Amino acid sequence: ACGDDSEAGTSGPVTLRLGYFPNITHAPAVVGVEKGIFAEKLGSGVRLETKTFNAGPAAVEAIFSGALDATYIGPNPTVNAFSKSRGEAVRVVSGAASGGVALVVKPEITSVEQLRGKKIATPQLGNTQDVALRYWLKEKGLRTTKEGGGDVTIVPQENAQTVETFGSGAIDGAWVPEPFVSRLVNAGGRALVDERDLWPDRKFVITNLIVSTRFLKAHPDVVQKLVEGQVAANEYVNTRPDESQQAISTHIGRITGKPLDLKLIKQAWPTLEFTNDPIASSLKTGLEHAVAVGLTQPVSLDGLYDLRYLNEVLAAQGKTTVVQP
Amino acid sequence: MTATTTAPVSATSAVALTGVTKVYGRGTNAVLALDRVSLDVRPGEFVCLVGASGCGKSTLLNLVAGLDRPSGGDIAVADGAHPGLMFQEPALFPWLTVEANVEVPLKLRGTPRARRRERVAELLRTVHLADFGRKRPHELSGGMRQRVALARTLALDTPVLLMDEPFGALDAMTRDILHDELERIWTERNLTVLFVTHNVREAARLADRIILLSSRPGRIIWSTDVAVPRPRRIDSPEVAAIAAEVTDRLRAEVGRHAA
Amino acid sequence: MTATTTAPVSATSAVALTGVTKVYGRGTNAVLALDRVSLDVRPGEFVCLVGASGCGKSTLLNLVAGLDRPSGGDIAVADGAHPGLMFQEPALFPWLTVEANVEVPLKLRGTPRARRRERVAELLRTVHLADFGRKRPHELSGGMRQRVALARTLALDTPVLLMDEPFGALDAMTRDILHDELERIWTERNLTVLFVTHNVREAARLADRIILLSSRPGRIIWSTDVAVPRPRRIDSPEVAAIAAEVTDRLRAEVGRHAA
Amino acid sequence: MPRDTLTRTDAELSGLDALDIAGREKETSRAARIWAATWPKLAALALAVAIWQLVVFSGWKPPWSLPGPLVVGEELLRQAGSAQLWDGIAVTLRRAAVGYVFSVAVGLLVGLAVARSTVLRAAIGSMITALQTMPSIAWFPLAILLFELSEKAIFFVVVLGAAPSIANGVITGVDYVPPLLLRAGRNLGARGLTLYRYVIAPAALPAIVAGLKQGWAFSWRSLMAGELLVVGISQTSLGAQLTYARELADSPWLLSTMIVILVIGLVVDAVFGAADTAIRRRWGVLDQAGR
Amino acid sequence: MPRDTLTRTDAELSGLDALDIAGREKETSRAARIWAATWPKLAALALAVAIWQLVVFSGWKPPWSLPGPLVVGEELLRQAGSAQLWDGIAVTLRRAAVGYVFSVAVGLLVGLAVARSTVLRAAIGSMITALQTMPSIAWFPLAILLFELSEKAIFFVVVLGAAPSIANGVITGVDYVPPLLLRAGRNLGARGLTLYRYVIAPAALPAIVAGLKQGWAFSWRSLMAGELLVVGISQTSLGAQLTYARELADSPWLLSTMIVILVIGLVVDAVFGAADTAIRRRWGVLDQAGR
Ligand SMILES: Nc1ncnc2c1ncn2[C@@H]1O[C@H](COP(=O)(O)OP(=O)(O)OP(=O)(O)O)[C@@H](O)[C@H]1O
Ligand SMILES: Nc1ncnc2c1ncn2[C@@H]1O[C@H](COP(=O)(O)OP(=O)(O)OP(=O)(O)O)[C@@H](O)[C@H]1O
Ligand SMILES: [Mg+2]
Ligand SMILES: [Mg+2]
Repeated sequence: ACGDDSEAGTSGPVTLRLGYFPNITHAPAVVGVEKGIFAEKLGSGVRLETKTFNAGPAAVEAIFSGALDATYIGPNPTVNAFSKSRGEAVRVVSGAASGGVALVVKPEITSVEQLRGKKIATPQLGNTQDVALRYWLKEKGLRTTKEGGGDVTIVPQENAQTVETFGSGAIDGAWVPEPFVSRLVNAGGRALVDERDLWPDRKFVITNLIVSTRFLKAHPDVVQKLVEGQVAANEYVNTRPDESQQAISTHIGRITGKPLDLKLIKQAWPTLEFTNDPIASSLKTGLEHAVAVGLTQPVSLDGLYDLRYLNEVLAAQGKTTVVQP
Repeated sequence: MTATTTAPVSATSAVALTGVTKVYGRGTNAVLALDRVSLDVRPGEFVCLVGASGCGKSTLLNLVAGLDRPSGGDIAVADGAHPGLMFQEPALFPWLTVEANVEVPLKLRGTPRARRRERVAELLRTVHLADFGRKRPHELSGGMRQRVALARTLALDTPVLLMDEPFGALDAMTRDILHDELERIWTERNLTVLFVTHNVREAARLADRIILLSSRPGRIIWSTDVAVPRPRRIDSPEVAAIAAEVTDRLRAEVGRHAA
Repeated sequence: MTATTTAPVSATSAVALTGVTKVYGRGTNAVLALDRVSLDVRPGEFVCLVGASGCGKSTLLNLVAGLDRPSGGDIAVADGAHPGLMFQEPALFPWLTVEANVEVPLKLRGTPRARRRERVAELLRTVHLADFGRKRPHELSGGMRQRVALARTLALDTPVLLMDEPFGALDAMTRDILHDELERIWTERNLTVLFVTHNVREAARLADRIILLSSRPGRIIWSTDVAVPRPRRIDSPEVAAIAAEVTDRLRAEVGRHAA
Repeated sequence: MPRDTLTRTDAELSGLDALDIAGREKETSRAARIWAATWPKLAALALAVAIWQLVVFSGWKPPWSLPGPLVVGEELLRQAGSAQLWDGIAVTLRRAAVGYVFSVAVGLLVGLAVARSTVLRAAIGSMITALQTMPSIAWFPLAILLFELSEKAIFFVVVLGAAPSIANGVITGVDYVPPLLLRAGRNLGARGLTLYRYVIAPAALPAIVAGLKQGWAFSWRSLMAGELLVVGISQTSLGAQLTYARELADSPWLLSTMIVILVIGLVVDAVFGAADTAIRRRWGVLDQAGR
Repeated sequence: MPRDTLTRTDAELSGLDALDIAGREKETSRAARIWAATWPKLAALALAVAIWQLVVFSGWKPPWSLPGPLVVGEELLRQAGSAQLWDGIAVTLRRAAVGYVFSVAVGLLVGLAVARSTVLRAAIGSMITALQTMPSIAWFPLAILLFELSEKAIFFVVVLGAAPSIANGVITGVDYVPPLLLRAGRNLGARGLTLYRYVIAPAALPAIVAGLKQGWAFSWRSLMAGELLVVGISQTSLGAQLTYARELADSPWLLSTMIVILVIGLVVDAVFGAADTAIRRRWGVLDQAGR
């Protein structure tokens, strides 16, 4: 593509502060940064500053306070950021990843019925995985309550802790995203449900790219280039998995101090699909499910998606465009 | 301190108390420590206060020093005379060496360092503790601590000196020597001294005037001028005679209470 | 305490010191406070220690009380006699009322509550502080605190009493009264008393024997038996004569050092 | 030269009048004292709220990121009307109380043991501060290993947070007991435990109370973190609410929860303050600082 | 009845001999002192490692959940060989130092101001403990709001954690200054600031040092949490390493990081311990506790 196109009409260089998590579900972001794909697409007129987070809240706080312009983030914080700012603060401009979530249980549990009376962990009360688990149990006729009562006890806890509690036998299973699925499997767990099987086309959003409305208004051109970068990164990830996996391992190693086990990445890789489609429908359905299990009030997601730039980029490259809801 | 005005009531007094009353505590627990005490001390006068234990002598000195406020009455100290008080306890700063303790008032007055050193050494010699400058208070004997406190008070260099049983923990000989020293300093610097003691001979040895306080409430019940010419000796018959008179008065007073 | 054996050196002593040496500090800072002090105190004897300020009197009492270890020599106290020490400072517990302070040794001995009350009241009467039982130490005058400390030490009820200037902060009259009380208790309970004082008349008034310590290092340099029959009066000529002799000796000793 | 030292003016008070004055002084000052203790608090509160409102009005940050006092106040009222807040407070306070009591017991014991024994002090004395600096999350895995997902895991974290701080207070207190009082106690017949009971403990009390106060802060903070260990076992604790508020990016909720925590902190401080004042009155060191 | 009170046995020491003894005592005791201070630590360490190893051998928990001392030791050695650990320590220690110095300044100032002024004490005195109990994560949104994602945000969290604790130490210290010493100071001519400089500050020093120690623990814990606010690429702070070790469920890494934190805590405690010993020696309250 075009390397250096100095922007006409922009006064001085623009800084884009982009956030992401050093995590396998953020693979396009990690690979894009590691391989310089974003820098290349953004060109010399834009200075890229990357920030890493290890959980959604800080990223949302950073967006709210103006310390961050765009970030890769999960569906849950996306909805929170959108609804708490009454639809003002953020827009989804692209998808990034789908899938990579499963219910892992102790090997002796082989059927839904056996979950009765067991303790299952989710990452956080009311988040996508939590809702998915509750809704699924409900469909299977098992009762749960917000307080952890009912037929199955749901224990919301940090994913890191889930590994500990599963290892020590304090819980019987967990509905978690990668790489924790693989980690629990390696710790002797069995994937009872692959969440993809519950969705149409086996697709549901796990990571998407949001930008702050302010930045979007001020620098639509930069957002356009960012989306170009995202599309290119996805392209890279999908076409060169081995190099991507290596890049992810190294990059995470640089941030966290320890390279992520390459075997683990390879193990998790097939459960994930890297797509530019934010799969808006899955977000909506998830929200409906949350309402159905009584975890939230209905909120309007009108205006959350602004996929113009994505569709322009896709169209320019002759790829199929996505549905703007 | 608000009740302490710096203008003297009469131009001839260094310290003037007018109807000074002091009540400690409140309500039913209140203790009347001093009751309408009036007292004029001339500049350069050496006044000794005697009285039974707990009659309010320390209270009086604290009030004159401005460390406490009287509940009633008025205290006036001559212009610019911040009275120096030597407490009944040594009240040394445990974190400072003996030297540094004595140096504190000099530092607070902004005396230059070299002069300070000199003065500290001189004062420690005066109290016969020249070798103990580097020790800390907890390494001293009771009497040594009292002498350090004396040196520290003398370092204040004030025209009005309030002393609360300054020689109570000293043996007779050391005491005699310090009597001489104190008298010398008093004459040289023309000090006004208000001196509390339990030793009536000491009072007779040092005082121009001896004042007797009654017990609870403390009131001035008797006073006498000591007309014995100086230099005096503590074992001279004149001093003994005065002491005997004071003792009799004191005995009568304490006896009245014990009855 | 390891050097304090409970078996007396000779069956006739209540307290026996043999070549007791005490060094404070280390290396070049070391102070030789006591140098080879040997002393036998008979059961029921009243011994007064006099000496210049800082000569090691308090050190000696502390050693006998077992609160410090001698650097050399041996201390023996008669069977079962845990000596009670009245410190030079009042050393009252600031968090306790006067009553409670006096009660501490009784509680520690397991005296029943009713008996304790009685005894505390009695002791406070002895020191003329019956009305001050509910006060806290900081609400008392210096002399009153000293009397509380006296009451507390008496509450210990030990056969051996060590007293470090117990009446130093008291007026002459109160002191006289307490001399009588102490003598009474001493006779009644057949106590052995080791008594430090700066007041040579007090020593002559109370003692069976007066011992003079030299200054740094503390050594026993002279001792005299007081043969004046009891009851004695502090202003009697016999007492005065003894006092004069002790004063002369003391003066010679302090003079030797000052020279 | 005889001088008249016994003059008295008529205007003087008699002794009894003086006692009266003392009594009256007290009465007039009671209302004044309460007012003197209250107005600065109100002023500080008013000032804080005013500044906050001004910053919000200035539009410096968007309202969803920094909500104004009114919005937060409404949220607080709404919360106060719902059972959830009160349940949360009840759960958390119960845990705090149990955890703290346990920490106090452990802290006092360890503190006394270390202060008393030279060997123990050399062995683990310096470990106490080191343990204090260990963040709560580091203990989570161990807590889970030992206690799985029970409330005990929370207590474990709380005790590891608070006990060292309390022990340190005890050690400081014991170390600074005036030697004269120790000697007095020993001479009066106190030995070993009785020496601790009659002399060392009361003499060290001010430092111990200071340590207990710091220990409360540690235990509370550890609890807020530790409550995430066992979420949703039946009730929603204050610590969980704080985290949820943050995860939901719900600033008014977060701020109102912070206010609740501050208020609890104020109440607890009042308790410690009362203890401290009582000690200072006993010791006769009250009312000196202002002068 | 004359008695011979002047007998001396030949076996007695002369005064000079006694001084000699004092000197010799010192020399023999230096090595002994070091040994006396060291062996309990070694014993405690050995005991801890032994128990740990025993638990691991017992097979109570799987090795990935509770690794043995050998595994952790190897990990620690590996870490010590890599630059990352040292970089992390350097980054974190630099932040800790800056944040702590700042906290000390703020804490001392606030503490002195509150201790000194009755109005300020009434206004914000009780707020100090309340602030102390506020968990670090509650401040994160405000920190990001005020300082975005800069190191200043970390310092903000650290200062809010540590300063109240230090201020509380100062207030306790000032409150318990013996009134007699205050009066002595005032009588010697100390007023206002000089009274603080010459009397109150040194008299309050033990409590202030105790507060500084607690403040260090608070600042360090806040830092460990706050370091997650700003994760820099290339240097990984200790706080981040702790969290990542936990997130990666890497028990040996977690345990070795904990050991590093403990060792840093021990070193810091040694510094405070030295300060404390110096003060106690000066005050003459040393060496009494053991007795
Ligand atoms: N801070 C205080 N609070 C309450 N009462 C006090 C306080 N200070 C002194 N008193 C009381 O005031 C009275 C006089 O005390 P003061 O110390 O002046 O006596 P004194 O003449 O110095 O006695 P002494 O010769 O024993 O030192 C005593 O009854 C004492 O109890
Ligand atoms: N803890 C200590 N550390 C170092 N030196 C000490 C200590 N206690 C006392 N000394 C020294 O020992 C000597 C004797 O002290 P001691 O207190 O026994 O004297 P004293 O005879 O009681 O004097 P006074 O009559 O003044 O009370 C003094 O020179 C003193 O400096
Ligand atoms: Mg007095
Ligand atoms: Mg002495």
